[in-house]
Amino acid sequence: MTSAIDLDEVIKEYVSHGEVVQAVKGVSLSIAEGEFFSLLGPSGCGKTTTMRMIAGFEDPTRGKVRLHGQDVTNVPPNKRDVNMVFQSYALFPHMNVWDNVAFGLKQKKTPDAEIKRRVGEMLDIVDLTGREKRRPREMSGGQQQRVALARALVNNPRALLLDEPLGALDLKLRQAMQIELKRIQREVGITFVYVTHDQSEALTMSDRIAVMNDGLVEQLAGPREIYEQPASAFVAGFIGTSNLLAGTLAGGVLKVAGGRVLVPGGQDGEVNVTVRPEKITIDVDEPTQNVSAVPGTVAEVVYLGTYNSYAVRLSDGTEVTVFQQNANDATITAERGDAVWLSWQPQHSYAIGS
Amino acid sequence: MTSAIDLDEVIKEYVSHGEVVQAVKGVSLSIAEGEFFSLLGPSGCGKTTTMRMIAGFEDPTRGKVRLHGQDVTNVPPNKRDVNMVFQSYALFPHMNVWDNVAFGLKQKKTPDAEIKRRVGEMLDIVDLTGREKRRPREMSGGQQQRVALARALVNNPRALLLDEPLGALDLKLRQAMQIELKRIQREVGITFVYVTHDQSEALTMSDRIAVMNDGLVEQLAGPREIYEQPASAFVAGFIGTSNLLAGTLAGGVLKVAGGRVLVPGGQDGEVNVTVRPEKITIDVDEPTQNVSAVPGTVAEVVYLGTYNSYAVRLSDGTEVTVFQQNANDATITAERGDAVWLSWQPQHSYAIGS
Amino acid sequence: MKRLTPYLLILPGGLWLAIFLVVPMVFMASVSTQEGNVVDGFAQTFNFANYTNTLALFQTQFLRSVGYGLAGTLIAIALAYPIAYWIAFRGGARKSTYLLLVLLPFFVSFVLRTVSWKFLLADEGIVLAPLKSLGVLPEDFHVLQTTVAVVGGLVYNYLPFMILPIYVALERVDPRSVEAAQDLYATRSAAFRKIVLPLSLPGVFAGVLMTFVPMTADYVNAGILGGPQNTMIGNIIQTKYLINNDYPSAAALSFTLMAAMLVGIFAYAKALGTENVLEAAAR
Amino acid sequence: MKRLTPYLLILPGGLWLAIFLVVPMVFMASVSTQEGNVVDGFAQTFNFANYTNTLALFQTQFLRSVGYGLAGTLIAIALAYPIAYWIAFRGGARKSTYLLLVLLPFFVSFVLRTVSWKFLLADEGIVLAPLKSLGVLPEDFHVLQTTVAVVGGLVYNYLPFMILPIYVALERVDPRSVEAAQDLYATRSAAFRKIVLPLSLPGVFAGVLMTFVPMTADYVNAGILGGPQNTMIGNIIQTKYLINNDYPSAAALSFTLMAAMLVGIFAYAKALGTENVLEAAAR
Repeated sequence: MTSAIDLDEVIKEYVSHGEVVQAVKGVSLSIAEGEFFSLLGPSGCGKTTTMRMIAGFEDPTRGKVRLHGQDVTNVPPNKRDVNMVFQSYALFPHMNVWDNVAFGLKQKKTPDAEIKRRVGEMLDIVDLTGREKRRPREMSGGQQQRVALARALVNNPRALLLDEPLGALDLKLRQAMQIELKRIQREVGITFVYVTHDQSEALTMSDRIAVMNDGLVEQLAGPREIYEQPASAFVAGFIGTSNLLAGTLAGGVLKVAGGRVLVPGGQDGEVNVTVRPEKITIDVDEPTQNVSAVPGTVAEVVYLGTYNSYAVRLSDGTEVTVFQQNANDATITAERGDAVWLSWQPQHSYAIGS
Repeated sequence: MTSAIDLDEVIKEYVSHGEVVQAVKGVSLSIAEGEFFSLLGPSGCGKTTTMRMIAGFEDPTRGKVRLHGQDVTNVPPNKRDVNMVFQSYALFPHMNVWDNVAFGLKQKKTPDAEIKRRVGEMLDIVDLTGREKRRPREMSGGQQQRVALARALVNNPRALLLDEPLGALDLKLRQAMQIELKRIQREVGITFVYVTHDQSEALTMSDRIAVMNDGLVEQLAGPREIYEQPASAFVAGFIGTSNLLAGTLAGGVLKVAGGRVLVPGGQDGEVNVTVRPEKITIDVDEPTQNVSAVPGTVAEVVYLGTYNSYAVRLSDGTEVTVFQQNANDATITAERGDAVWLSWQPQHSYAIGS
Repeated sequence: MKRLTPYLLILPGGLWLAIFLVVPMVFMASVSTQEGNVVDGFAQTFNFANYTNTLALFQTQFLRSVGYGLAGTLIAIALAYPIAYWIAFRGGARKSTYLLLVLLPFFVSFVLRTVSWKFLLADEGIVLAPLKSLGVLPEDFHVLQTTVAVVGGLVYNYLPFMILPIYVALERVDPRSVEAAQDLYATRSAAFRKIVLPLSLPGVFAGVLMTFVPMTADYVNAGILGGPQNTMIGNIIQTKYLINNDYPSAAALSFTLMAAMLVGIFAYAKALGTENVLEAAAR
Repeated sequence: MKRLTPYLLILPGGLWLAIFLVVPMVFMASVSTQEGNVVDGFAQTFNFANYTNTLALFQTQFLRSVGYGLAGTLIAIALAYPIAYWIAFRGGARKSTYLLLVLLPFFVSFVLRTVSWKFLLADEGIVLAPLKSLGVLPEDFHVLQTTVAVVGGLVYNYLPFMILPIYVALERVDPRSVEAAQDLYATRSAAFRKIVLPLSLPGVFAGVLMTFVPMTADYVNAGILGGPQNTMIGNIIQTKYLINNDYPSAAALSFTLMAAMLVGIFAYAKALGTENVLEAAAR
């Protein structure tokens, strides 16, 4: 089976103030049919440029773009069987909802009866039936978002490209739309390529994630692997909260601030070890088991509803964050100023290059 | 000791299209000296209008505003010893950073030497030393935010009003600025009144929170009480994720979908019972202890890095969300389609009026 | 006091209109039905024949003016649109510099520019004389005193008032909505026809409002660049006012012209929605 | 090809300027140093005395024009600013309607409006005659043929070009920055002086650009509303061109005026930053 989208060593250069700038420095990807694939990274990392090359709005300086095995590198966007949902929706302000959604079908000279049926069905799916005559500016952000989605999906594209489609919505709505998007993707079974800078959005929805930084893919894997086994300090820091402990590893053990960190399989020498805040247990007594254990002082306890966040200062000044689920009334096990021991299982320490 | 800010049955009416609209329907508050106080609610709930009455930009239709015991209801904003940080910063675009920050002191005819000293110190606190000559439009969102903060704080106001000051920043920056704001508040010891629609922001930073809805305060309490003991279905739904189970309570027990929910001290009759997702334990076997226990089927498992979110469908169709901290590799205790039992301690069920 | 506020708010605007619009128009309407001459004075006789007579007499010039105005407006659109489009979509960071370049010539006084063109294009002038002596053009070829010269002059002089509003409207078209159309299978030309053109129409309309009326009422271009065959109604009015002192006829003509224009503007604005047009005109 | 692109991009703009700005100016400069008369023809003799002679002869009118232009511009600012301010900050949802009301009178042709005022304000006209017969005004009181009438006419005719850019600049001032100033202990007047005024200056500047040049070069107002004591340089130029056929003198005068204006504009734009001014002018 051929994959839906292939990028083959794609490079994009711009000339800016007389200097050549590489926005994308050589990206190769294969996105499978029906996959929910995310391009995740900070602004300026090249993720949007990469997506725009898939859509056809940018021509790669070098490299090839293939859709279902067919080279489309020089095919204009209107001849590519993919559709895009734009960041600010880019709805047509002078057309009502119906005409916005019907636009693509009309351009493809679809028979009127079929346009009527498919637009009607699509508006039903995105729950906008009865609002066909509204203009975009008369609608809320969430409704506009759904129009944008319907306008792209109604064409039955072989892949849907989404450029931070939820960025303009507020938190509650964003969460609701995440679930909605995932549901629609499952229903229509279309390949989704999703560009976002929001790591929780990417983790929630994606089958696979490509974490991009500075024009390159730093890691390409499933959400769990990206989170639990970050390939670089950049990925560890960008995805969620991560604690970084630095030191010299000898015999699989790192001596830190009066404690020990076990790093099974780690190469001896200077290392950075990451551990996630939710893996750490906080206790007054020194743990006796064979775990990583470091003493420190609680600098701050923040109540966050679902969990508490502790900032624990080690004797060398490092601050370690610990999350503790608020599972019952008596969860706060330490107060500000308490001397505590932090411990975690050996397999949760990850050594990454410094 | 008098409180810093008192609102006494404050009402604000507007005339809109010939009809009188009440934006604030009678709010009474006392904010203590040095407190970090949040006004939290959805857009249109009256929180910004309330703050604008404290600042003096709106005159209350009825009621009194007191600052440090002194009635300022009819005092114009330039005569009130409070300063405001605006949502979009409202920096003066034609002035550089230094002149923006020095504006208030100059208006108060502070001696030049003192202006120089205080502005310098303030820019140091917000980490903008060396950027005095920049114009606002040449700075990033986070930097503009810090200029806005410095411009207000440099005047040593007796209270600082903040109107969704972090709304325009992206997630990582917002989290960093939350910590920063809290630190600055502790350092300067000034009363902060913080308007936000972001519940996690309010929980993280506030000493007390007033949850507003439709022009009224629904609940006024500390973060923990707001979260753990919501006074209404609105508060429960607005703050975090909440599961709602409806039924008839008899003898402190609610029969739901083949299970039981213990509601200690609940009034018999029709009730809505809330329980937070992080309080629920998920297990294959029926719990034997004296806890609330309901059977269901796992409809979805979402991996979210720090925790997993389960959607469990009960036999009556209700969907219950369960959060489970991702404390070790083997946390996912159930897969999609598994029949499971949900259980939680009796004290985590809250009956609220339907 | 509070009850009076709405009326007080209307007062300045009302006074403004009264002084600057209603008074001159009422006065002109009154003069237009008077009879008499400048020596014996004029008297109000409600002589509506002034209208029918002058209209019958100067029908040709009236229609010619409207025709020139229409032609000038259409040509101005045809010229202004591509210029505005290029600056708005291809101008990049230099947009405002390009706009300055385009508008620069128009800071120079109207009449001076027009007169200098008259000399440049004179039958034996610097442009035509060499071409004629080289035999490229026939000896009797001329540019001045033709319809082409007058309409050309109108277009030249009012072009910036067409470019500016169209530019403003185009500049506000989100380039992403054009991309969205292309993404939805529209060719470049279809994307222009379906998205850019309709969104820029308010700017075109505003430009028409700002050029059609002054073009139709213009007399400078016909006076300088045109000949006896190109006299416009503005020239007639001016002559009647300033040379013949036939105030009633001049007023009748002016009033007819003005009324026709105002009715046209109002109908036009109504048809398009005032808001749209003004929004485009004002920004 | 790619290397040529920048030059190709400059080409249309360059041609535009060449045809519409450089050619007329060069031609005018050339004519301005010729000698001769309309019967025997003109010849280029680099007679720069045309400049010194005409300037010496019409120094009064030259200075008067600049004076009238300055006075008219300043009065226009004084009138336009409060109007624009009111619409921008107090206009609410009706902003564009108010703007329409303000601009409406100006859709009526320039000359027609001016002429109707001439009649209204005539010494024995509809306004002054009753006041004189009632003894409110002395018999020899007159409005026409005075500096007041000419400058008033200039202001009246060019006011919308001052209102529009100031309105646009004011409309873009964030009302919250005014609130922020008040929150920072500024009184209403201080907030206006420190925030609104500086932010609206680009609009005022754009308005000055759009009114000062045409006011100074104007001849219609002085011709209709003024007397022999109010002749402006525009009237002299027009007479020399169209009646005396003294092209070299007219060209010398025009060129001097135009050059002075252009130098003024460039110096002005440079001092302010072109971007600011154009941004204000264009939006």
